[in-house]
Amino acid sequence: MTISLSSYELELIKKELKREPKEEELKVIDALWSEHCSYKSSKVFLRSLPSEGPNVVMGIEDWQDAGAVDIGDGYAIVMKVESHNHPSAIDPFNGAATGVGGIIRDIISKGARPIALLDMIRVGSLRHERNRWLLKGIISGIGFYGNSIGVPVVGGELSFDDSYTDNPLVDVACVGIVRKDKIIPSVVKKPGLKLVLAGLTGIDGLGGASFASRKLSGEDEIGAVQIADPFAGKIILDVTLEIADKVEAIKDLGGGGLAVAVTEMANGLGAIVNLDKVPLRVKGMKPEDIIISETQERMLYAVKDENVKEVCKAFEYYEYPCAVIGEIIEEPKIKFLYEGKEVVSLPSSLLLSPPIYVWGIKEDGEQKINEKPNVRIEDAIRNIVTSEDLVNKEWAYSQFDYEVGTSTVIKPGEADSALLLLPNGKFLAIKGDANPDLCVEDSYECGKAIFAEAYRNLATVGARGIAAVDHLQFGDPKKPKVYAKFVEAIRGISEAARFFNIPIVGGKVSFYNENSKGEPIKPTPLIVMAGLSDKPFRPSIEEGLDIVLIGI
Amino acid sequence: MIINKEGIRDPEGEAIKNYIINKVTDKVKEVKAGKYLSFSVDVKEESEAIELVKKIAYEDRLYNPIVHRIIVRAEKIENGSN
Amino acid sequence: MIINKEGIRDPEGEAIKNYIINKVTDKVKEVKAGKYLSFSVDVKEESEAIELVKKIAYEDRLYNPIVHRIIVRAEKIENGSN
Amino acid sequence: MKTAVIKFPGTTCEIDVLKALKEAGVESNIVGYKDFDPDKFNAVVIPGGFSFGDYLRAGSIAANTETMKKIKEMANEGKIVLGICNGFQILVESGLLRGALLPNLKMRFISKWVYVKVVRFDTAITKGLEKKVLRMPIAHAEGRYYLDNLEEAEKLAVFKYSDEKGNVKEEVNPNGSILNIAGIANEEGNVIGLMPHPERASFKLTSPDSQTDGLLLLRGLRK
Ligand SMILES: Nc1ncnc2c1ncn2[C@@H]1O[C@H](COP(=O)(O)OP(=O)(O)O)[C@@H](O)[C@H]1O
Repeated sequence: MTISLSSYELELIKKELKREPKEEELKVIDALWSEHCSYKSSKVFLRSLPSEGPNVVMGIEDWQDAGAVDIGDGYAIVMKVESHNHPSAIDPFNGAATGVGGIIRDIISKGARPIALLDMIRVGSLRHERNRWLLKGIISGIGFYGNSIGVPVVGGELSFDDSYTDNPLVDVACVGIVRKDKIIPSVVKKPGLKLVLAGLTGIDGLGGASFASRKLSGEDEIGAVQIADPFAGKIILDVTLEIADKVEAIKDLGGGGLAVAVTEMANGLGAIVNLDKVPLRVKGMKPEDIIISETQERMLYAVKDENVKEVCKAFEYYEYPCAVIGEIIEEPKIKFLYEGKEVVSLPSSLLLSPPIYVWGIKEDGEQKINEKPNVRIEDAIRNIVTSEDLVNKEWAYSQFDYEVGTSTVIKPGEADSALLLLPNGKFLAIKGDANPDLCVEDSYECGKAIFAEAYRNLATVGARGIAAVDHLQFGDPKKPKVYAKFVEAIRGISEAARFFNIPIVGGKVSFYNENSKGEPIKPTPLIVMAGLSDKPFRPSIEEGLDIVLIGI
Repeated sequence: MIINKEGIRDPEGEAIKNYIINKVTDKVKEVKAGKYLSFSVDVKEESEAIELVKKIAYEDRLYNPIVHRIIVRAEKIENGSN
Repeated sequence: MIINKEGIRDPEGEAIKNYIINKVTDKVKEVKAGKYLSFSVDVKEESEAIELVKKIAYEDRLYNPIVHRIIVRAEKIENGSN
Repeated sequence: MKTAVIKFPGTTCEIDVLKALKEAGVESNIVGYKDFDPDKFNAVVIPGGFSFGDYLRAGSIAANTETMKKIKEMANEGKIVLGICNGFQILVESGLLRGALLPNLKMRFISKWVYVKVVRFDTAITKGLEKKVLRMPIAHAEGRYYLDNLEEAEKLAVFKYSDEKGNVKEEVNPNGSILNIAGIANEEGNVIGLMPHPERASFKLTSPDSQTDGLLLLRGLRK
């Protein structure tokens, strides 16, 4: 496995530590400082997004967790968006499926019950065999996980562009519901809590975080393959919601495995983890592999001593592994022990404060296209109606169980946004939107446009937007033209969010999306917006209705 | 036969072992689940059949070489081999 | 190996044949898809392994006798057989 | 006496079924599969989902549990056993109902609203039913009912995929089941399994045409 730390970063580490880091320690730092986990190339700009508002119950802590918004009557919704682009490029079925698993664990780690999923898929043209293979795998993977775990996939996007040929975009979003006073944090506030880990650790997904933070190399990426096990995911979901009352903090194990989960959960405090206590799937794993393995379907809980038994008992019922692996400590150090020896001992502060980068920016010198293209109207219409983007998407959404939960009022294919009945009797609208073609030309306008589009889509089912999450997907941030698009898109999104007065309660950044020739994908920022309505709405189209067009 | 490579987990095999087999015997050490495809091929030699099936499996992506490995075996039947 | 009995449609095998294989060769006459389960069994003799696996397969309904038939084969490995 | 709604690991529809049973006026409880005491109930519903991940085959691992042995006893005593979707698959895998549920002919998961024609009125949930054609959603990957004896299948059939008017024809068969079968019951009519989800057709707000055909069936469990 390769380490992605730069020589500058290595120097920095030595200076901080005043010693040479051990091999194992380097891997831990590499995971925490990966772009995927640390947002080192994006943080500065992300801070400009408006994330506050009177209805925000839980804002974004370091852009890691799902945000929560008040929806009245004692309830809050929790929402989050994620992508699984690189894993889906090498194994579309498992890549997409584990993406769903990951986003669901983000929601349940807040103690919320997931009630709806969206999937936004972008692949190259279906004229190519390989893209058809990718799309088939992606859709069935999403269905496999979403259906098995019992969360309805209620909407999404499916579109095609050859810039995604080697690097499909697989974005999934999830909304959950929770009693406002029962939201569980991901971080602890005091030492002494026990660290409880559920699930087996294996050698799959070794080095995934750093894999997602660099270009696809095309070589054997076997370590990065993660197999989806929705059955285990369902046990994690059921048990987590059952024991939510008995734990102080919950953290999903995602990119960077235990290294990242433990460090972020300690949040500046320290932790001791005894690697011998970690339940393993395969014998003879090396300690550093246990630390950074990204095996799916694991969860970390911070638990008071007196509740540990009850937490593990709940997992035992399902014959699911659960173990106390360590403890939160006062001393601000993250320590991993193996066979009595300390293999890692690093200051929390070092791990939590990677260098922050602002890369060079170069505006696209090319002329923006302002003149009207000269196309015959007949050709234009033919092109539009035969476009892969606009065909009926039933093939995709009929593979998803969109009815489970018996709350889906407006189903896929019925309107521009899904509508769900909430436990407080209100209705939740949700939709995701992107517009890569516009972003290529003007990513600032695009940022504004996609926000407005999401807002309009909610309006078509009678709902008013209340919160959004964003997902920013670009090529290599060190390329000035790519980075310029990124910065401009954020500016556009920020401005629109302020204009509509809708807080951005979470998000995600995915860089290094390129094809095999090293060309970036079209810039693809994406907005997922949730809205509320007091009344149900059902479109009904009959003969004799007038058509009204608003706008110029 | 298409199965997951060594080291890549196999949740189906694990579940069959844990929830069915372990309840009746402790002699089974591992269960692996995979896909079985049998091809009736109209060729003379077994080796030829194996070559053809391997080629199809690889070129037409009957499996994903990053995740799976395949086992190809041939057997003569009346008018072909599998 | 668990496969459908003769006469019961196997859409997966059919699809693989019609949409994938037939495009590249006409030598493949039939494709059948099924499930492959491999058991590492801790017993001395191959025949014993086969008996055990057959018994498990039948008693614990690893297959449904109404629609499936099974093929069981054994092979010695270092410390067990499959 | 009450109805038990069994939750296996991987079951996903237990809460929906409970909600719908309430709506239908049936007293019921969700019961974890290890905690099930058959003497406390006079009916049991096995809801949909993916019990044990549906590994091996849909319903096959759940069919092997102690819980199913208890349910078999209940069935023998004449108590009502209803399997919905995965529940139907479990009933078939455990031998409580005859036949098999094979992967859909289209080889993929299919989620859509369908019509079914009721063809037997001597079962616990179709007794006295006035409406003959019901609308309910299906959502499954392994729902192709198969039995090697057509005559027997015809006798067991309770629901058949049909069009809106009740015509049973090949074009409306979503999964390739023999005789368009969507659900069957044993001869006595106390063990019933069906692929469509009545609990998802039990609420006005979430049914496409505000019909609640599912409730008509679930009311059969009211005692
Ligand atoms: N990948 C997908 N998964 C689930 N639903 C989808 C997907 N793609 C599209 N849909 C649904 O299909 C319908 C039509 O989609 P689309 O034509 O893309 O509409 P829009 O232009 O409003 O995004 C919508 O209800 C949308 O939610």
